[in-house]
Amino acid sequence: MVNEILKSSDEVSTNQSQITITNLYKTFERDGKEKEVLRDINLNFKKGEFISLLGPSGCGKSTLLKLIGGLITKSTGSIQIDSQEVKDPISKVGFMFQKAVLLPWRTVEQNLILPIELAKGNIAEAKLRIKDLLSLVGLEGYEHYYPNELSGGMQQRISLARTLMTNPDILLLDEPFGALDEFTRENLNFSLMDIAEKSGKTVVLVTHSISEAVLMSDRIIVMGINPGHILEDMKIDFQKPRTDKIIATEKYAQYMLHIRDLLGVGR
Amino acid sequence: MVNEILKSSDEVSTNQSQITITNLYKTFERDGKEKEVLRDINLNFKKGEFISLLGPSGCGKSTLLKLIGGLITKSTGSIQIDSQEVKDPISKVGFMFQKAVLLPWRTVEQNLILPIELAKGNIAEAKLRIKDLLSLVGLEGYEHYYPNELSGGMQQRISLARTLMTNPDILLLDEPFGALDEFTRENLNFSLMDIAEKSGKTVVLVTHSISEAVLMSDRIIVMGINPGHILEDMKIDFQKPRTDKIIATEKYAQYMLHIRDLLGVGR
Amino acid sequence: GNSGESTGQGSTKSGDLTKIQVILAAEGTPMYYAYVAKEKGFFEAEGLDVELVSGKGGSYVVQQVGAGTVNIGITAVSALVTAWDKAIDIRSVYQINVTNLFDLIVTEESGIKSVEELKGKIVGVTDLGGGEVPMVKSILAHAGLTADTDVTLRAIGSEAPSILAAFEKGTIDAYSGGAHDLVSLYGQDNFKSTSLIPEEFKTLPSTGIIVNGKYLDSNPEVVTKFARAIAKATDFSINNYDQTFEIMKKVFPEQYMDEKIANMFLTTFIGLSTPIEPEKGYGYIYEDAWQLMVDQFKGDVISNDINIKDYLDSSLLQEINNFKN
Amino acid sequence: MKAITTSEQEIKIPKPKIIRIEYLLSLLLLVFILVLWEVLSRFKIVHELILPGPMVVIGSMFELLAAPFFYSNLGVTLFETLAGFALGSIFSIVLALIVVSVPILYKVLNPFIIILQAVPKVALAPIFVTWFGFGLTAKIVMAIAICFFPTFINTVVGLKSVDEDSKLLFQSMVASKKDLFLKLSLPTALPYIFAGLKASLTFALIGAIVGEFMGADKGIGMLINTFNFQLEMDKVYALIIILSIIALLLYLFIEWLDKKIVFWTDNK
Amino acid sequence: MKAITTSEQEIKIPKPKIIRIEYLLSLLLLVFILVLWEVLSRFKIVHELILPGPMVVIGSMFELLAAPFFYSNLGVTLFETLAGFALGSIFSIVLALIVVSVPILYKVLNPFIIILQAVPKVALAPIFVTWFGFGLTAKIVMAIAICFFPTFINTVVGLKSVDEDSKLLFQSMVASKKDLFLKLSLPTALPYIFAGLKASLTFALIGAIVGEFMGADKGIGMLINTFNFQLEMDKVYALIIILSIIALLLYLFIEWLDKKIVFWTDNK
Ligand SMILES: Nc1ncnc2c1ncn2[C@@H]1O[C@H](COP(=O)(O)OP(=O)(O)OP(=O)(O)O)[C@@H](O)[C@H]1O
Ligand SMILES: Nc1ncnc2c1ncn2[C@@H]1O[C@H](COP(=O)(O)OP(=O)(O)OP(=O)(O)O)[C@@H](O)[C@H]1O
Ligand SMILES: [Mg+2]
Ligand SMILES: [Mg+2]
Repeated sequence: MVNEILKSSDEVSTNQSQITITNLYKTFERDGKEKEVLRDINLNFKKGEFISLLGPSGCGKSTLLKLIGGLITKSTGSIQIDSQEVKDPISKVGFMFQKAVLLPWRTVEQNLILPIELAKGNIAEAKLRIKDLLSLVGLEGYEHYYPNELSGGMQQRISLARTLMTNPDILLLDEPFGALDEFTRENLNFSLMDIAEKSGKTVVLVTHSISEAVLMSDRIIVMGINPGHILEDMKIDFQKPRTDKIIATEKYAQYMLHIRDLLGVGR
Repeated sequence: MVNEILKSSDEVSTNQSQITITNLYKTFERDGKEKEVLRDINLNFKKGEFISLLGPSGCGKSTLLKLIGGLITKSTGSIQIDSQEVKDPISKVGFMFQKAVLLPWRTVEQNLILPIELAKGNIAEAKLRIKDLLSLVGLEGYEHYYPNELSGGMQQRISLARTLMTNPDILLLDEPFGALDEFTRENLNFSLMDIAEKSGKTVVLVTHSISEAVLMSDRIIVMGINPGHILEDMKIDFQKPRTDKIIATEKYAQYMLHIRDLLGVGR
Repeated sequence: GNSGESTGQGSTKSGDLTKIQVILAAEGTPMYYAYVAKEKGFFEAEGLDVELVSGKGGSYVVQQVGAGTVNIGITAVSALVTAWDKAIDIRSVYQINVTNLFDLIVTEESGIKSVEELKGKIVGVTDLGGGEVPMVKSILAHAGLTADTDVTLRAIGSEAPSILAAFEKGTIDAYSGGAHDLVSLYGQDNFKSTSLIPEEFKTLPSTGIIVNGKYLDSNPEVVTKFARAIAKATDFSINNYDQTFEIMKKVFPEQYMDEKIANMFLTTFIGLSTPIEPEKGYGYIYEDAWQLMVDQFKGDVISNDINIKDYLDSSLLQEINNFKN
Repeated sequence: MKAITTSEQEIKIPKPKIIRIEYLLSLLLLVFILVLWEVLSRFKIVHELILPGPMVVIGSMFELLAAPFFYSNLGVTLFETLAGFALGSIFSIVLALIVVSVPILYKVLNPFIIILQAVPKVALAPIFVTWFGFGLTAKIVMAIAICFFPTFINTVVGLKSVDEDSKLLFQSMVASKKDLFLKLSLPTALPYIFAGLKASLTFALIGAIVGEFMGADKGIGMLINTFNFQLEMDKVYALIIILSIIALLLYLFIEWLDKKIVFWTDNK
Repeated sequence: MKAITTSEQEIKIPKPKIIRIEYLLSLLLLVFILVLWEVLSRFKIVHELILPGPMVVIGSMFELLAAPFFYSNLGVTLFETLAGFALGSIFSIVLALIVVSVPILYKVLNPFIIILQAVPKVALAPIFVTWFGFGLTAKIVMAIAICFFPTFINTVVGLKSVDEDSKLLFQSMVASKKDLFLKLSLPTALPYIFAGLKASLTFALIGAIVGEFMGADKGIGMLINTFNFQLEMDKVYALIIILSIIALLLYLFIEWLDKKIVFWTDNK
């Protein structure tokens, strides 16, 4: 069913680079002082890849994601999506934030329609897809609820569904389930993995959780702080579809300990 | 140093039961309807044990903790601490919440003094211990800061130090670091483990994180919902002091998968 | 009250009527003649469509007429003196009340019979900046007393309950204010007062029709017509009390809810506007009394020399009184 | 519509304790006050000119309510209040919109706003009467002046309180400036605007009354003045009670409207 | 003390752009308004009895500021305002404390509070003058009446806004009722109380002025009335400007006090 709603624009996921970041620097000005937040970032994300950005608070993960999404402007360097330099937000990129930010005065349905309205798209046609999207995130029948009638986890599911409404090729997710408790979060993570895998979307996920990153990603970009830079670009090599059985593997433990070591967690 | 500040009241941690819960039931009334929240809880916690309560949201973990702390009254059954039935909060129990709840109009020092003030204790003497407690939680020199000048993690450390001010035998911790990011949380967890181990305090910790519970606890009480009940009382058998090297062990993976299975997490 | 819209009959032929706005210092009974003139159609008969607007106090009327936003007003004339002092060209063409609108009273039980006896006493006034203060000072001076040293002036407002309360509490021994304010006191069964005002102060001008100077020079006939209607209405009311009562009751139901009080008010104000010397006609301007008033204000409120001849205009009076036949 | 019905249902189920004891006690207190008041006045402990008894006042209230002139005067006061409120609210909201969307304007006007806000508006009553005469205009202007700022300030704050995340979301969905305003900023500001309107409406009534005190041909304020002047204190008290009831009704009305329109803040 | 110095330092470092363009534009606008006003009055487009020119008004302002009688009147108005404010604030805070700590009292009084709050206090001015006479008392009572509710309501809300977690914490630390109140509820309510006081102070000034309008032998309101009567409009305008400056100063003072006392809400 996923494949019907979220058709991949290319038939096969090719191996070429979809997001290319070269010599990227980002500096913020505050109180007249310059602060370097990202230094010399070089990355290539392939179509269909599931990438996690992992690093301590303040290392610039959100900043990097916003740069890729065209929400803020870079200082120097280049960011290209499908060989086009990113200047402004583009519609083939979908963004999702830590908070669900649903509009409280709109029903679930009206919230889902919002991106179509803003893009002056075909609303009637979009409405037809709502039912399928809601069942995809496990909330069929909630069309006419208001956000404050839903739990935090349900709100995040709606937020995910809204991101999928425009069927973007690339999903940029900034700690999308960070505000939820661990059990709810893991369930949503598995839904997300399903959707990404089956529709062949490229996913860049910012997370604080090492186990989450290892469980879900094809690649993990481990970042350091002051200024934000890349510590290691790790390939996570498990077969798909993933199950939590990999927790019991030697490889999993090695990945975990290696990243903990890189980030200086535990003892 | 820990031993000097937080002297254990008994010299050796005995093996007898310190907290005894028998046939405990708890019902809340709301809108005229009775709602059973805890059903037939039976538990024995030994002095010096580190226990985690793990379970889905709403299963009554906080309710159970508040019952033990004497903050709310039970419906039927018995809760005894050191063979005394619990009726009101007692001073040998220290409580710590998810939020730091520091008083914003008091400096760190004044916040730490608060429990002594409220208990009409010797303030001058208490002040002498502040420096050591602050260095125990890694915040020496912050006596005269106000809470809003500290980060969330630092505030939680102060909250922990405050709980330790009265040197309670029993620590009841309700998701004490739940609001923090994972890296900060793990570091605080290790500090907490240190303190608990070295001072021989009994710790009851409510948490949502399976890995955290396995890493830290001597025992995990896995709870189910509707109404809250005990699914399993697990002994976690690693040597102390713990390090994160246990992540790489077969036993760790088995514990993880077993609890995930019990709670129905993942797939 | 219903000042503006109560005359339905005027609207049909308002095309040939001259529209004017007239501002009144008080509303209802104290200026009954204006409403009677309107209700009886006297304005219309003169070819005027008059809109009556009313406000609280003479200074607003003087202000508006002086500034030329409204050209004709009816007001207590004491407020005029300050305008004349500033050489603002407002002229008085018709003196309505010929007896003094101010009074100085004590309670009957106080036993005080003359102004001289007020030495060491407290006299209440509406407010210290008010128009009656120079009058009171002048009356006191006439009796050889000096305000502030021999007699204390205390502001207590013009509201009858406050005046009554002040007398009861002994806050004041005497009160000086507009007859307008005092009427409701007279109506109190358990309040008997004595007036101390000397004879020579009784002809002081109180209320008049005032006109913006420029307007008067260019539209004397409109002013004449208006004043004639007022004179006619005053005459009508003096002779037809019951009809006047009914007219006023229709226009100001709220002031006529209690008919006893209303009767007392209407009688008082009709009395106050009845000429002392009917042979001189309506609106007769007693220049000597005006001069006396200006002299009283001298030094206290006014600083410049005022030639009252510049501001008093009796030339229209003959035409104004030309309505009986 | 769901949210509203849910919350309405919640309101419809009060605790079924037949009649609540507090209400009984409140009623008792009311009765006690009335009796004390009646005794004070009946035994002339307080002069009837200072405080007429409650029976007399209630009698006058019905007498007034039966008189046709009362309604024409009430109409005038309500008209002044509502016209002042409507104009003041429209001005303030429109000006706030302009000022927020042109940042430089906001910065330039800000000192003036701070100063004008501090002006005690009632002190302007004499000036307004001078400028606008004794008709309705002066009272409406007074009402506008007195109720302009609460709504203006609240609208500005509301429009500026749109959170960064929502703005980023709209930006990421390539929203036009117009959509950002209509679909995000304005609805976000609505609860603030309503809070301002709530304060304004009562202020507008006060403005109209103060204006009428300064002199008027019609209106409840004029009636209070007239009856005070005629020493009919019972009617003065009756009018003040009626005025308070009107103020209460206006407030309840706008609160009801608030709940209906800004329904999503119900459950907060 | 640390928090205060930090935030003060932050305030002390404005952007070093020599003089900011907005201020210049604000000044320009002010000059433009003054020139327009002067032209309107100089060329008699508006009569000086309605609106005297700014030069004349500023002249009168200094004339007033040089006159000793001005200060005695200013003193009276300030005394009425501050006495009314102080008494009203003390009453309202004490009553709020009592009402919150005796829940049944709160429930019984609540209907009365809602109704009394709706009463347009300025309509009471004539009654207060009757009750309390023409002296200071009536104005102080007026100020009390008008500034009672903002502080009362805010104190109640503030005392009730103590969060459940903090209460649990105090409970778990075996706190006495007195400590719970003094060390938790009261400080938690302080920011709310101050917000109420801020609104009150301006209201108290309005109450005093309205009271003086109804008649007074001293005070700025009386001066306005007197000069208005004497057709000295320049002085009326000058007084209103002075009054506005006083209102602004009072507001800034209480805001400063707020920042000093409730320092911990600074960084919010
Ligand atoms: N608009 C801004 N102006 C100035 N500095 C900024 C701005 N946005 C972010 N920064 C700074 O850039 C750094 C990186 O911020 P960023 O939000 O990207 O971190 P992060 O890795 O997402 O952290 P977290 O895990 O806490 O979300 C921080 O030091 C932050 O203070
Ligand atoms: N004071 C109360 N009145 C009524 N019901 C309550 C009350 N406190 C808790 N409950 C109910 O009791 C149940 C258990 O609540 P509790 O807070 O103990 O759960 P929890 O396991 O701590 O959940 P979480 O992980 O979300 O903190 C919930 O259904 C809750 O709604
Ligand atoms: Mg971030
Ligand atoms: Mg809980």
